[in-house]
Amino acid sequence: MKDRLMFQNAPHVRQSESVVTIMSGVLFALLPIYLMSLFYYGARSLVLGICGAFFCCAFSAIGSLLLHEKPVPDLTPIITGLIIPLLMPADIPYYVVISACAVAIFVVKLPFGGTGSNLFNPAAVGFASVAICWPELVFRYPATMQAIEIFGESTAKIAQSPAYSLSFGAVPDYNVLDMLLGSAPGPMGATNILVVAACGIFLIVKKAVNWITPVSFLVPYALLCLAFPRISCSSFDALCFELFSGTIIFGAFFMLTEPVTSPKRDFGKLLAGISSAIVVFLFRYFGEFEIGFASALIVMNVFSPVFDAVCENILHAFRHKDSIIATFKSDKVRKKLSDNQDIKAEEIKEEPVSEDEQEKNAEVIEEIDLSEKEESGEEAVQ
Amino acid sequence: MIAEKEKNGFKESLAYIFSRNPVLVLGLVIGQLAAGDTTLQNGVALSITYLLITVPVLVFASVIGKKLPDWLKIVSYAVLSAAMLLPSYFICGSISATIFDSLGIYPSLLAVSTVPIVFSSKIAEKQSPAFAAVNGLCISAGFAVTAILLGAAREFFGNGSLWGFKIAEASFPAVKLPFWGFILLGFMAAIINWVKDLIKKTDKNPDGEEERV
Amino acid sequence: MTYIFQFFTMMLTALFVENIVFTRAIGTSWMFYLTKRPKELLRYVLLLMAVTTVSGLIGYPLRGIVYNSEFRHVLIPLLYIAVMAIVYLAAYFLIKKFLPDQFEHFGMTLGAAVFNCATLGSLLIPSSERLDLIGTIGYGIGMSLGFGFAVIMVSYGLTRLEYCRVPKIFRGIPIALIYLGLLSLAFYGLVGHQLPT
Amino acid sequence: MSFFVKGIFLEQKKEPMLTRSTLVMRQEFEYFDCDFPDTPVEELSAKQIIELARLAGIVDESDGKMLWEKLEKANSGECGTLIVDAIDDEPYISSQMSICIHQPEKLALGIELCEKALSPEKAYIAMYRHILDSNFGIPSKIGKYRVKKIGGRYPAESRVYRHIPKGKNSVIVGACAMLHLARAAEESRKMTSCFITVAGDVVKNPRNVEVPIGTTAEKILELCGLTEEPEAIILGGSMTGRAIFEPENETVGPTTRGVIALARSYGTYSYTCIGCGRCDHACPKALSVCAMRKFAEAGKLDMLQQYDVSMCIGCGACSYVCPSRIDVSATLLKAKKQIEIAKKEGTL
Repeated sequence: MKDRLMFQNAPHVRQSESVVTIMSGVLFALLPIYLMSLFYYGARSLVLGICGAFFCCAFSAIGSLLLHEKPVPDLTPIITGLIIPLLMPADIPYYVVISACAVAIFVVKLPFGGTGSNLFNPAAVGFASVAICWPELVFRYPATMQAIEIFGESTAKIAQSPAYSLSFGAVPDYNVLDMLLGSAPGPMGATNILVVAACGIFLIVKKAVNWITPVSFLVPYALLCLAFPRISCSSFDALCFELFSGTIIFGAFFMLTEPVTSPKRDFGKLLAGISSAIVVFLFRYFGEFEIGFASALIVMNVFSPVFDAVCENILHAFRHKDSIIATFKSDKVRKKLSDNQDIKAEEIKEEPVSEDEQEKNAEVIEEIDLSEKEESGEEAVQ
Repeated sequence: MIAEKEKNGFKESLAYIFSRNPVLVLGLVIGQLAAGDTTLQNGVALSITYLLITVPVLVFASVIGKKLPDWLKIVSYAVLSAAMLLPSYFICGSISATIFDSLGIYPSLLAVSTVPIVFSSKIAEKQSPAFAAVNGLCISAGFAVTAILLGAAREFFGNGSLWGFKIAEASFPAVKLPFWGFILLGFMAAIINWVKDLIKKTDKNPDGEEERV
Repeated sequence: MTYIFQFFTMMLTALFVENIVFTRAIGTSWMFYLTKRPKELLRYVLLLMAVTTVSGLIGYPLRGIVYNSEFRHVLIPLLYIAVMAIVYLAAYFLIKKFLPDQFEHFGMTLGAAVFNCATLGSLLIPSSERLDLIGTIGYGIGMSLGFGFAVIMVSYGLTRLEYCRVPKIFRGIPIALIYLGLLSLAFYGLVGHQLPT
Repeated sequence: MSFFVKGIFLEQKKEPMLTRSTLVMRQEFEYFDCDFPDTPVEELSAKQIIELARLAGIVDESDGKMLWEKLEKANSGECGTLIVDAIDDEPYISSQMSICIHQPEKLALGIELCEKALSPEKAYIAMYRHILDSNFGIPSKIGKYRVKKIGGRYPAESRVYRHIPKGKNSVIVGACAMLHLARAAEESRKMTSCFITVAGDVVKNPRNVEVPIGTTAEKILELCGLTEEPEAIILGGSMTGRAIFEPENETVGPTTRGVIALARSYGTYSYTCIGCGRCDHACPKALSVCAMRKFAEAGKLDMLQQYDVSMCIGCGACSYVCPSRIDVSATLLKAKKQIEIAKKEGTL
């Protein structure tokens, strides 16, 4: 019996949910999107996905070999590699996908320390870098319902995407139902709004993704689009076109919610969602091309520690509520007294007392919990 | 005694070429390289300009710098380095007539970079003129190595050519944008760190364990 | 009214679209210097703004003389450096006379703060783009605000990098450069895709 | 908005232990002599009760202090509330609750004695009632004392302190100590045994046992039987106890609450923190756990102090929820100790 005993630290029961289950949930949610693009564009979309996933894994393995680190079994490169092709048209050449994967792994992930340390969303940076390099390939979308050759030069018919027409203020010639079902041309995975939204809701139900992030992004974005429409048609249609074109819905569920680069607390997530809605809107409204979402995401990733710091400061004030109130009160007392008495004598008398009070309060806080809101709520439950 | 000190000093100033590279290790003239150094020709032109600015300013600082009043020092260095743009304009013009047009404002920004302004007043004033000249040469050599390597790499990947001659088809035109300049410089700096690590390992403790964090 | 509108358009353009650090790649060494000293940032941005405004005002009538010269690539920077020298000397003696305790504090770094790439760059760009007077000043103010903005963004990232498991060979300058590159990539998304030819 | 959400939902796994009665290990009882053997229990004075607790050597199992010292301290001033702690909020552990369910009369007698000693304004029993485990009935009254059900999420013990009216001398005593006090008054028995939960997924016959103090963990496990060899044996609660290697040498004391044998240790995990922020939401003290773990790894003690690491109560909620199975709680407790040392040395 003795030989088998192992050392382990304090909580001896652990949650059954682990990184692997969360990540496989995301993988599982990406599958239906690939099936839809298989239906619209033929087998090439699947091959693109496999290519992206394979090369991301291979690049991260090579990277960990170069840095003399122990390779870790990790699902995040697969997710990155699967998300990148979904942002691109179905007839994209393979080398574009591979170089996006290379940028995502070699520039964004490895130098910063691999999974868990990357400061930027790898898929967003990979996509943005190739979109800047080959815009004529990345933003030329084929028409739907045609099988595209798996290898070689694509001869697919090209169609104008709704996001492109919106960018110069024209009304897209598709109706809302087309856009919901995904028969409008656009990025391979981001056009099937219904499927994408269903997969996102699946992720939320599975708790792989916090519901606050997509909601706090989509609602303010929709409000902004209603307030400042780019095209002249009925406001409902304009809203639908704005929301369903480009990668807004897909990004809200799959890219904005990446755990590493987003704020930690729910309140921080709310702030980040609202501000990224504003930044995405500005980038799409004034920016010259359709990579607005990806580049706005990169800019917002910089500020996620700021939102964390805001939350921490609020909570810090709450934790030290009693001592803060005590110092405030003692200040008031001092002021009242100093009005009446000689100021200099007052200062000498009062300061040690107030310090004592602070110390006492600090001791009290150790024992007594802080938030009264919570307490009243719980007593109601009981 | 003094000679020995100078000898050590020479060794130190040689380090500016590699292990104390002004761009990759000290992080000095990054912006001009990242934005301006998009082809091999541009790299060469920038290196020549940098050489022509750095050496005279450092020598000038070590010869006359101490005798000038405080308020005149930096002004004189800045004006001198801006004046040195003129000879470099003629020399670089012989490479290609339009090179200064393609470089835009970046060669003139070299005139107010850290080495001619800060380095001269803080370090070069305390050195002998010959030593200051060697220092300047080594710094500009370190700059030139970086600029030429970066320019060649960006021209090759961006246009598939070298010194204007087409040699390959492959093209990745975004490499010429400033952000790829930053990223490539970052990777070059990482390579320098890696080589330094290797040298340290083989030199001092061949089987000593590296600390891991 | 149109002048005010033009001024603000130019300022916002310089602040975001043509950010001095992210899209023009100017003043990086000063930026890294300032990320370690956040207290000096506000003073430096104000100084940058003052120097660009005053030098822009002085330099604007003079630059017409050298615009069409064959050696304009040399003469324009020389002109602006001369103007900056005048501004520097004026500031030097004014501070020394009227604010002696401030002079002890940063009188020595004043020279390095006036003569650097950020100041010269924010003077040269409007002149090479041939902006008018209002545009020049708006551009200069936007540039200096954009510089402060860039310093704040980069310093957030650098403090965050302290807690990342950055591989040993990437620590220090390399990771800072890669970080800067990725940020400037994001700003290119706003500018569009003007590839250099 | 879970800005203030604290704690975690835990599967309690108390079922077989609570429905079965307490198993008493064979032992010889020790008795003490006292000056007031003939006085009926109802007529004991406050001082006599405290003396009883001293003679019987009763240790409060909830904090490890001597019961008579606590009573004397509380008796010196005006006593506000008497709270009997029967909160078993950790999974498996149910020794206090099983006393409440299976030996209510004795417990009520003990509380009565204690109330007489302190004469508080009110007295109640606090029990943890998990939302998911509603099968077993928690009595609403034990004797004449109200049972206050503490609901909600895992670290419930610290939440009891909230019900104390501020500014009055209140005392919290353990349920097992009350039982021992009743025994001391009725039978003049010394406290020689302790109540322990034996549980875990490899224990054949999981139940609450009463064993003499000083019994080894091996013997206790033999008493209940093992179905297969365990990989981890834990002395104490499943959230805060410690893993032991030598079950034949480790003995149980008056504050030990359980012996748990698990088939699999959770093992080491090669994943790093992915920054999901679940630990931040789990923390009952609303600390920024995720950031503090990074500071602790970088050795930034000043930042840790600024983020109030000293408020960590070591409940282990953060480690429980971590999907990467990082020992967050252990890291933070270590950092807390480091800060205490640094403060003593004056380096911080």
